[in-house]
Order: sequence, then C-alpha cells, then structure tokens
Amino acid sequence: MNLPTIFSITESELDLNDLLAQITLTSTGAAAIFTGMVRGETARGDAHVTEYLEYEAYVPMAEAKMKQVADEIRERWPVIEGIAVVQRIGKLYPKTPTVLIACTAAHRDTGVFEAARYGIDRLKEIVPVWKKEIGPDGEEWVEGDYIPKPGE
Amino acid sequence: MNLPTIFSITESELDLNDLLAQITLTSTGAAAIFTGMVRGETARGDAHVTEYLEYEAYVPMAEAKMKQVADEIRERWPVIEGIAVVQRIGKLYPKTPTVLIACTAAHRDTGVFEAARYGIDRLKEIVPVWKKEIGPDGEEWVEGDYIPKPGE
Amino acid sequence: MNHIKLLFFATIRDRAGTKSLEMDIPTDLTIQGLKEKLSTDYPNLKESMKSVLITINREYAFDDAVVPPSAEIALFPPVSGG
Amino acid sequence: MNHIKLLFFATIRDRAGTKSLEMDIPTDLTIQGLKEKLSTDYPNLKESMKSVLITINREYAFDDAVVPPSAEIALFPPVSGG
Repeated sequence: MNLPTIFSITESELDLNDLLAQITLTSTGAAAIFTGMVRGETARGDAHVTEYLEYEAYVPMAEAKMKQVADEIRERWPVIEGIAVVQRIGKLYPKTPTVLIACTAAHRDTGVFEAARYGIDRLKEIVPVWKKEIGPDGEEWVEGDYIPKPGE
Repeated sequence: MNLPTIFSITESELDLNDLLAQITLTSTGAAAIFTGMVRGETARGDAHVTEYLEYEAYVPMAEAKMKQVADEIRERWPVIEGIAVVQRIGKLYPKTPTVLIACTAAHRDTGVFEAARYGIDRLKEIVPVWKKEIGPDGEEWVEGDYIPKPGE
Repeated sequence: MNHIKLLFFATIRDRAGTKSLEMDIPTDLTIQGLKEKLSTDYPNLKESMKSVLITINREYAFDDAVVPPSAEIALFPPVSGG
Repeated sequence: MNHIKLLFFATIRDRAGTKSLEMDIPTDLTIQGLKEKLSTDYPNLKESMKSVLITINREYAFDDAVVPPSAEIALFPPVSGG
C-alpha cells in the first residue's frame, strides 16, 4: 500500500483543507491535526508582545528530518495512514498558522492523537528551523534547548 | 475575555482554514483539530464497503448539546481559548470530512490535544446525530451504544 | 389533557412511518406511561420502545419524568454521529 | 587537505557575518578540531562554539567525528521551529 507522506518547508500559506485531502485514503476515518501559530501576546514566562516572527530553515536538512519524524511516527503507530509535516518560513504575523502536523488513521482510538502530538514535539527537537522574534523592544532569536543525540 | 465558541450542524463543506481562523486569538499558539471522515472501506469488525453515508440530526438539540460539549471542555481545561464543534449532515461520500472538533490554547502542552479528544468522544455520546450506511448490499443504520445518564 | 409534539428520528422514524405527530395525553403521564401508550397505539413501535432514547424539550429524560404541557418529545436510538 | 563547505544559521550566522564559506582543512580533522580552528580563525564565533550544533552532510555530528572530503557542514544553535 502506498501511504501518503508530505514533508515540506514552504513560504506559502498553510491550506489545511488541501493537506488533509492529500493524506485521506478510502480507508481513512479519522485525522488529528496540530497547528502552531504566531502568538501576538505571550503570558507564560517573560510576558511580552510580538510584532512578528521571522523563520528560517536549513531547508534540505529540515525536509529530511521531517521525513525522519514521519518515519518515527510510522514505526511507533503502524496504523497511521497519511502523515503531513509542514513548516512555513519567512515573516509571519500573529494568528498565522506556522506549522502543521497531521496524521490519519481508520479510527480515532488507535493512536492518531498521540502520533500528531509526538510529531510536533519531535519537530521542535530535531528539525533545523529557527525563529527570531520582533517586538516593540527590538529583536531576539528564540532559543531552543534540545541537543540531539548521535543517530538522531 | 470573550472566548470564541462555534457549534453548528451544517450541510456545507467543512472549511478547516476558516474554522481555525475563527477560534484563533492573539494569545493563541496551538490548535488541536480532530476531523472524522466517511470511510469507503472498513476493515475492523465486519469488514465492508460503503458507498455513502446519510446523516441526519435533531438540529436544535444537537446544537445545544454541542454547546454543552464545549462547556464541559472549558470546565475541564480552563486554558482552552477557542472551541469549534461542527457536524456536517446530508449525503456524504468516502473521504469527505464529516465532523470537526478544534480547540486552541496559548501552548501545546496544557491540554489542547486531550480537549479535542474529549470533544469527539463526547459528541459521539450525547449529540443527537445518526447515520445510515449505504453499501453494495443495501442500507443500514449505524448503531450507537451510549445511553446518556440523567443530567447529560 | 396536555397537548404534546412527538419527533421521531433514524430507526424510530422508519418504524413510525412519520417524522412527527401531535397528541393529547393525560396531565400526569410519565415517560414510562408514554412509551406504553405508544406501544399500544403504534404496534410497529413496540419493539423500539425497549432501547429508545427520549428527550423532553431537548434534554434526555427518563422513565419516571412527567411529561409537561406543550412538551417537545423526541424519540430516537442511541446516537451515531461523527 | 579536504575542501569543505560551511553553512551558518540563526545566531551563528549573525556572529559569523556570513551565510556560508568554503575552506580547506586537514584530512583527519575532527568536529572538535574544526570548532577549535573556527574559534581561532573567527574570534566572533569562539563563544558560540560551546553550545553549537553541528551537522555533517545533514546529519547531526559530534566532537569525535572526522570531517569527510567535500563535506557540507552546518553550524547552528538548538532548533526553535514550530
């Protein structure tokens, strides 16, 4: 069976309808989709206001690592049918979806939610994408904290 | 704060982009979205093929119970910002999204996935919607099995 | 007597052969009593009354509830949406 | 000598003042050795070398890995996408 796997870095708007359709098979009955968006106001930690974020990626490696995230999902949840992992880059304003992880399966109770959750957690660990936050007080790179282990 | 809550029975196509935008606030950084779709081929249980499903709803009560599902989500996960609960009815063919539950929050790790999962489970228990399955061997109502308790 | 409206959905509607009907019932009739009355008046519905869900004014109702005046009563099988 | 390509991203690029450069390195140079060489040749990068992530041909690499011929080496801080 040919299971659809989408992984891409894009500068275009994320189209959830289109991405979902691309990972829906005749046997699909459920999809769990995660999207992240630019927060204009953050309350947790140092409360602050964001004017926009500027995303950049090491594109060929990022796409390869997104493929790896999809492969890891399939290994852990073999019932998953379609997977989409898409990161938007460039200058992105509050309320804009920036990243999408979607997983489909025949039923909702065999791991589809857990798979999507795993996907976004993993993307934020190993996919080489960075964002700089531009606010009223200047600009600052957002700091990640995960150090990949050998083989990751 | 005015938190957006969408609950509706519709005969129109589900537009995920539009629904997500409607429940995204300036403080929103994460969304978990569940969609169910018509399966054309089912392997679990009695394996069978579906030509289409015909959905009907007791519309005013269904919308009130969808609102109740949203209220229950907010009670359990007070960090949830926006909620959308939408059920499409009518004649729906394989691969078509039929139902959507979406929850937004500032961050992805405070219950947004669990809230969406709770929402779809609850919808399938108490929201008065039924579906008839039309296949090569005729038509049959899909049987639910949940008996609501007093006060539900 | 109370005048009430009955709505039928899914399998129950198929058996009733109609989406809705109106009827007059005694003022103290319970849901249990209503089920018995329907079983008698509409023999096709008798079997369905064992597992039917019933709502009074769009809230789930149970056997000992008394049907209020002008109630909107719905009868349907366990839900199967999604 | 090996000819390699270096790519810098995010904070590391800001400090390097360039997105990429090419250089010749000894054939047995390790990632650890490369970091030391960069700290010496580009003093601006010295501080960054403590917490930098390094990849060889798009796979994460560690201090004792030897840099292969014609490698594409990238240097960047921990990722922060999403």
